[in-house]
Amino acid sequence: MDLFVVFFLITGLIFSLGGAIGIIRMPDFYTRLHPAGKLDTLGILAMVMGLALYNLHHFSLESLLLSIKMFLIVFFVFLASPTATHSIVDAGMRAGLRHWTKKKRKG
Amino acid sequence: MTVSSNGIVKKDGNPAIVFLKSFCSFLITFVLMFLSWIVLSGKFEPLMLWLGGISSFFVAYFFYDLLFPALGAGYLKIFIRFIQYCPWLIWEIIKANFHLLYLTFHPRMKDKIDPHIITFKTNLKSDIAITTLANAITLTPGTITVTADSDGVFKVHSIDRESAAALPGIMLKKVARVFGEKI
Amino acid sequence: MYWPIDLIVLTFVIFCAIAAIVVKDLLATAILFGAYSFMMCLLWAVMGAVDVAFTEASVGAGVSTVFFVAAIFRTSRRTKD
Amino acid sequence: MQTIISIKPLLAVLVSLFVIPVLISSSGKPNVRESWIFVSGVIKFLIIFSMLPVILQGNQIVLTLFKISPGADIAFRVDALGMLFALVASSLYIITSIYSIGYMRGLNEHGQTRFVSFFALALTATIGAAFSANLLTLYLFYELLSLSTYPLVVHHQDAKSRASGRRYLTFILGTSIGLVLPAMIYCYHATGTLEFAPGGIFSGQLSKPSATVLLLMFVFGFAKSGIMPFHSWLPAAMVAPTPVSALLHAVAVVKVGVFSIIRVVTGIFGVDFLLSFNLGAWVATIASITIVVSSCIALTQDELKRRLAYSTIGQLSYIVLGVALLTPKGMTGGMLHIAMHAFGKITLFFCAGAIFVATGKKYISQMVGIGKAMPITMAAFFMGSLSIIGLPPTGGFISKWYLVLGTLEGDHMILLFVILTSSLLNAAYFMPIFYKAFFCTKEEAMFGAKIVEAPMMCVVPLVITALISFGLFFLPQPFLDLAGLAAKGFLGG
Amino acid sequence: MNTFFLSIALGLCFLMLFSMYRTLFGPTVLDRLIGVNAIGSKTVILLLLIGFLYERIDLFVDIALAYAFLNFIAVLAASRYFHKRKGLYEESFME
Amino acid sequence: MTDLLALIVAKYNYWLYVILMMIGLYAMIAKNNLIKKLVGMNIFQTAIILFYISIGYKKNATLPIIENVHGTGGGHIYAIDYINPLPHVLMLTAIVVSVATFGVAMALAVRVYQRYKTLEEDELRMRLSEK
Amino acid sequence: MKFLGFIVVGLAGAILLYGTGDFPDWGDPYSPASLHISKDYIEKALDQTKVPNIVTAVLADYRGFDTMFETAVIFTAGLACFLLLRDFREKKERFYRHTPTGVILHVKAGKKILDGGKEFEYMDKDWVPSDLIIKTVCRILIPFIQIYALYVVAHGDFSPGGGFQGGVIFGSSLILLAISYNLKTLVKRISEKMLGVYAALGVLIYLGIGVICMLMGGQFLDYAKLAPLIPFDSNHIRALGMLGIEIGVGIAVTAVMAIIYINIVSEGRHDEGL
Amino acid sequence: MDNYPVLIVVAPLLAALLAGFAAWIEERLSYPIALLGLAVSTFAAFEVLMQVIFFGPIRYEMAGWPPPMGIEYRIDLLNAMVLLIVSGIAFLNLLASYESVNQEIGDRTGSFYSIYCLFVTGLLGVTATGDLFNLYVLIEITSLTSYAMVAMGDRDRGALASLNYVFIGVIGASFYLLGVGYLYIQTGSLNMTDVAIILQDYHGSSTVLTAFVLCMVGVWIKMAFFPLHAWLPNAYSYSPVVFLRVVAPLMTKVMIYVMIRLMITVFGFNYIFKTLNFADAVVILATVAIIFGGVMALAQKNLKKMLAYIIISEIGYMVGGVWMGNQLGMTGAILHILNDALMTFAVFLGVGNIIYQLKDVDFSNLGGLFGKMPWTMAGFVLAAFSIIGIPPTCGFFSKWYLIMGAFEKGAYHFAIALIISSLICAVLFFRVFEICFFPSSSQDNKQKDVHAPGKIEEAPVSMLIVSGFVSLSLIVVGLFSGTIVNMIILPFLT
Repeated sequence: MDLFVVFFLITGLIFSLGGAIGIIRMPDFYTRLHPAGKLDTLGILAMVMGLALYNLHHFSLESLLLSIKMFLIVFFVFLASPTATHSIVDAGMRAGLRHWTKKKRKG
Repeated sequence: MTVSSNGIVKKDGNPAIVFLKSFCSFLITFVLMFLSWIVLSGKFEPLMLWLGGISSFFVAYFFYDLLFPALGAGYLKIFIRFIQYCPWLIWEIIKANFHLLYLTFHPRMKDKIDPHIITFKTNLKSDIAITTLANAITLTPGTITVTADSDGVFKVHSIDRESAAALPGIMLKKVARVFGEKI
Repeated sequence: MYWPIDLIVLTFVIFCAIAAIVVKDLLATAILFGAYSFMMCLLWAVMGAVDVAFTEASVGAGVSTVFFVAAIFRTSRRTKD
Repeated sequence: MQTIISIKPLLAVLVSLFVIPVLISSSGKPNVRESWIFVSGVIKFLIIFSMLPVILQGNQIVLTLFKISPGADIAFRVDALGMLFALVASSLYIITSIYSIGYMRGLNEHGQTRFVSFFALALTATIGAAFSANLLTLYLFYELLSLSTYPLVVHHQDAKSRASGRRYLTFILGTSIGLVLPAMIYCYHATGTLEFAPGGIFSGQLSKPSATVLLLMFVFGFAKSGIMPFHSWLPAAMVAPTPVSALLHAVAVVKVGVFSIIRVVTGIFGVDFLLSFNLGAWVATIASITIVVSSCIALTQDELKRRLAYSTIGQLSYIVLGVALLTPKGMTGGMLHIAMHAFGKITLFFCAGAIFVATGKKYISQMVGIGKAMPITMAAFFMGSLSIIGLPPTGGFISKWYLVLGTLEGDHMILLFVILTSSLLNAAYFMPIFYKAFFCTKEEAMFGAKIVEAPMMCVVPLVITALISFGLFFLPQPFLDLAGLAAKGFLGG
Repeated sequence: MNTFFLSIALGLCFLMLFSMYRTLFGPTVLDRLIGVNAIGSKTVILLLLIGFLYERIDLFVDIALAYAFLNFIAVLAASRYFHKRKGLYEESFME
Repeated sequence: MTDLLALIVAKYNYWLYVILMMIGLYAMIAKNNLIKKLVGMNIFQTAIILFYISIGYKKNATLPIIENVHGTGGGHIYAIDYINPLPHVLMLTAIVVSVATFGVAMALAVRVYQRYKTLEEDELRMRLSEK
Repeated sequence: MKFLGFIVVGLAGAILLYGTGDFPDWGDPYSPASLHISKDYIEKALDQTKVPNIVTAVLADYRGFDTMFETAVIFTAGLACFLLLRDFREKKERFYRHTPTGVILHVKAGKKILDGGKEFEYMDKDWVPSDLIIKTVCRILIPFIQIYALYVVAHGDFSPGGGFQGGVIFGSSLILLAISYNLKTLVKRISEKMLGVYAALGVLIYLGIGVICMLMGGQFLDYAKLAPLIPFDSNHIRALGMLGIEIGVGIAVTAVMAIIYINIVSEGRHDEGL
Repeated sequence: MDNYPVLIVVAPLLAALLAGFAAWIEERLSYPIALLGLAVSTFAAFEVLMQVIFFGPIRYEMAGWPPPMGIEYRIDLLNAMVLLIVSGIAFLNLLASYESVNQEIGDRTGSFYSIYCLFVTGLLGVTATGDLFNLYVLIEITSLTSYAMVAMGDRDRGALASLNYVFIGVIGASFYLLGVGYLYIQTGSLNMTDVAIILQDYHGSSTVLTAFVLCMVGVWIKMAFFPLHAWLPNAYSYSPVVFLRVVAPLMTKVMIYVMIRLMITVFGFNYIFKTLNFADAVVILATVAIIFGGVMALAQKNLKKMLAYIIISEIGYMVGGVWMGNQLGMTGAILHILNDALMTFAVFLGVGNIIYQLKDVDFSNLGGLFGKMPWTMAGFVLAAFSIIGIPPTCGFFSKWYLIMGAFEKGAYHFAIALIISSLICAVLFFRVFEICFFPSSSQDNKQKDVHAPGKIEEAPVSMLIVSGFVSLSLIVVGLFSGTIVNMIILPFLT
């Protein structure tokens, strides 16, 4: 059981690391949003899953409800995160931010 | 029954039916709220349950039209189909993420990526379907929905060509099936 | 026991604070201020003040930032320093 | 000596205070208003007069109103000196009120209600000061007097009177707040009381330097007495209507200043204390300088009221000088001079006012031949100036006589010389007026047949005062008794 | 297990540094917004981890949940600004 | 060396709170923009909160929320096991106050902007002297 | 100014650092702050109040008087924002959009659009159509956020949170409604008048409980005296009292947050915001 | 009834809330509700004062918890006096300002009354409480309401002045809070008496010293003591009259009270005057404050601003008196709290009546006012005399004690400053009188054109009655100041 927990947590950490690196490395605002919006979301999913599993160690109704509550976070994040991403990207578009393109870089 | 853009339900048609529909909508909201309460609270003392009931009633009474603005018959069906759709979505997400992870850690990342914006039109009608599709697009490979309007026109920013190529494709079909809409 | 986390977060807090008052765009200030509140919330949680953390999360991160953005929306983003 | 508790002092003080609302409410009806003034003046005089026998028997009347802190209450005490002063002030108030009717109506002045109200207030303050039992109460009424006379000074509301008003306040308030208040608080702090006690309240708490400083602070602080160099408010205040100049700046206000100095010198410091440090000489010196200098300045003044004002400054210093001699005769003379000078000087001011009402002239150089046009007025003027110079048969002679005796008693030859010199100077600045008034040819006379005496209401009072000052030579009794009694009390006799 | 959680938490803190970089220096306001969003999602996990460290996860879940809500609202509000007000000023030196 | 580390660990929270407070105070005094000052104000207030919470912290203690209410009959509650709750209470109030002040100050800033169309202090001063 | 700032800041910092010299160590369990009254709180709170969350117990009971004024502060802030910003004057010109066709109408001051115009939507010059995705997602989320907020209010006794936090979250949910739709929607749903009344009502509940305690013969806010009024559970009477005031706080805070937001974002006109 | 102490504070709060309700339902009800609330509060304060005078200090334990754990109200003579001053003045002011509010605030009077009551609640709470942190919360209530009120007065400049006030006010309150924190870390308690007992063992501690300095600086900022006064003139001169009339007399006085309370009850005189030795420096600062306030007042062309600077000067009086460290100085300072509150109130009542008719109080506008508003001006004159310190108005007597205290300590510079300040006040006020009472005839014509003749009339009767009442009370209080000192102040100090 612990193995699963460790696995999930590490996976989540890796995804989050990807997100963090991506935020730093990507060339422009729109591309940065990709790792930020997705990798982090999945990172949360994985890590919360790990923690929820760990929480179920001492199984009882309370801990089950608690785990469900944690999944509520995940549910919420899955609804909210893309929306937030979308909102930010929309803001960028409306603000008139031009996106980075390959062609431009070459030219 | 239509919903205006500011979220107020406009009641037209037979008042009795309208009331019934609102009441059903209220009832479902109430139940949903009460379930949420129990999950959140985790206490089964009478006082807490009473409070939960009152709170749920309160929220449901004032805001039922937000959660279920237009009560169709198929909510339950949609719900079941949505549950079925979820694992697939998660799988897609994981795939997308590995793809993105690959891109991120690639030493010559800037050669790999090629951001551009594509536009396509779907025939989705209901708000919820469009939203689901938009969010799914945002969560999956290298694409982010920029705008999606009520006519079903999507503008998508994609990080590389192959992600863009996959759209709208299978995802649209899945979503359309969930919400029982024509493609 | 948790002092490493505490120290790191505290450092972040100070970074955020400095950045918030140095940056030359009020919206950016608002956002940094939000980040500052997040960090603070974390800090309270680390120090065991859950109620305070909760309040800081709800106030600092949520309402304050929104007020801030609202005020900037009605005034201007411009600042000279 | 008995101490009697009575409400009479309070009544005497309050009569003219309570009449103010009545005056304001009857502002549309001048006759009603003026009769009220007259009635209140008479009542006041009667109340005060009714206390006279008690005082003459050597008793005191006391009344404590509010306890502020131990030794410094709001309290009244009527003794001989206070009685003397109150008697003079209240009796002259009646006369002045008649005079002011004539004067104000004659000139058709504005704001008469305001004028009479503040006049009444000023008198309240004067009587209050006369009856004060301690320095705190005295200070209270002193300030009240300053404030209530300010509107009278700026009565004309033109730039000149406003400037004078400003100067008046600067000197009076400035000195009283800046010098008297700290000195008073220091006294209280050092001794724990402010009561006027016959032998003073200091008993070895003060060294000579600090006592000197304190005394000088008091003497200069009560700037109403016109002690130089804080005298220049008095000539400036002459812009006020003449009744004000007459009663207040010849009798009430300036005398309150002098009266306060007497009180402080005798009641706070005490004669013995001053003698032991030989502090009287300081005061006497200042007074002498003031006497001589002011008389010299008076010689140069062309405006009649200003000349009278400088004369007042000199005469006031006689009183201070007399008290500063610290001898029985000198003190008696000084205090007697309060009364004598009051009657004399008020006559002079009345005359000046009458001249102004009748002719509109203010300057002596314009008064050539006026004696023929206004013989009664100028006769009274002559009588008054005799009293001021100190020649018999006027009351002024008696007080000056006592002063001279006082200097001899104290062996102050220089001071004797000062008194005599200044009497000469007095004569020197009064006589040219008569010369101009009476001895002139028809061509030189500036007044035609049109000019006649001032209105009845103006002339009668000045005749009365002139007669009184004449009569006081023969009948100085009540005042002389009171002054003697007071001097005896102060010297611990 | 606590040590493991602690190290995971420290790791997350370390990752936060990257997001923090974007937040502090990110050329445009929207970049900062991305950074904050990322910080927010990491903080949710951190809160849960701290909850485990204190062994009182039931309390920290509430905070984490609230945190997620409010982070969302804040980001939404900030980005909503750009829906109504145009212009990013001359800050765009990112090219 | 270990002493130094111990000292740093023992006090760094307080030191850092002072730094934070100085940042806030500096912004309040020296910044030109009114909203920046407001941010400084908030930082200042949070610094105080940090100070109080630091007072309340206890090593090796748990949260001031007693677990498992029904089970406490067995064991006594020892103060040393729980973090000091009083500073938390105080700071809850302080946070509320600070957010209230913040709201009012924002409203004021909006009013100022309505009137003068600027939030820079020097420009405001210029406008005022023009009048 | 900058120089002065540095001096003042340096001075203040120096004083504060000087003061830290005599501090007990950070986290020292034997510091005076931990030994004096907080000890009593920790050890007695559960027995005396039956509330496991000591912070809530202290906040709402031992120092409940503070908290009442804290609520009053919040009320004041709302009132202040209303007083400062609310602008009842009508705008000079208005724009309306005909929803089905998207035609924009321009209406001069004083003139009103046809009253039956449900299809007309009020708009401002910086009006933008609200985003479909955000709208839909928020629509779904808001009820959940609200039930969560109410949960937080009700569970102040057992877990972190309480009236204030719950109220803020509820208020945020209202703000979210305004952000995702538009301000008019919020104002239509909960009128300004209702918000004002709620804000006062919340504090009034708190105060009322205190006054009732006083009328029942106890001290102000002495919840134990409420026992005769509540037929059951007299054992937990203090906890119930706290619950009551938490609800009051929650109501007040919710309303005030909405008031502040609405007034700031629309400059007091209540028409158009973020 | 035992609940009077808490009723003092709760009644205005209740009134505020009900007035807030009424604002939305029936706006006309707000005024009577607010009035009733303050009346109840005043009555309770009076009862409490009587109880305290006759039966000694009252302790009221909130929620029935014993003091170190719960919050207590500890009302002794000083408290009780200040409580009565605050509630009484607030009540009278409200009584006088019905018309004025309608004129100035216009369409949201209900909310205004509500916020007014909240302000008073804050002040009363600050005065009544015996708990350090409770004090902070209540200070914040007063501050918040002040911010709002200041901004309401002058549509143009009010907001800016208020915002600056916010910054300063927050710094002040935060410093105070920090000070409390430093005390708390050293003592572990927040109850004033409890803290005082524990503090006796820590007199040498640097933490306590810092706490003291912080508390003092915080309170000084709030009361606008000299180097920290910059916010006051603008804030006061732009606020609406109704509020000005209550904030100017009460806010600073209550803060002085807080300072005295901290010094006497919490830190103790021994600590301040024996262990520490910067009392002299503070007295010098107070001296500078007095002179500075007077000189700045001389430079003003607007009546409100002039009075604001005079207030700064008066603060110098009280701070100096308290820091004199002897009984006389303290007596003077406490007496001056009462007197200054009354006379500032009276003077601002006059200003309020003028503003009600004139809208503006620049000196150039005031010509010939006496003829037009005689009763108002009579009250104004009395108040001005009191500020100058002319007997028998009350201002004289507190100055009396203050100067005596200065003599006792040997702080002659302070005494001289007091005298000079009196003189400056005399100059200031007589300048005003000269304009108001004796407009020179040449300028008169011009000014008559400015406000068409006959347009200015006397203020409404409700305002006049209150104004007259307060002005007369100046004399009454002055005459009975001996009684007040003997019954309230001296028993408190000994």
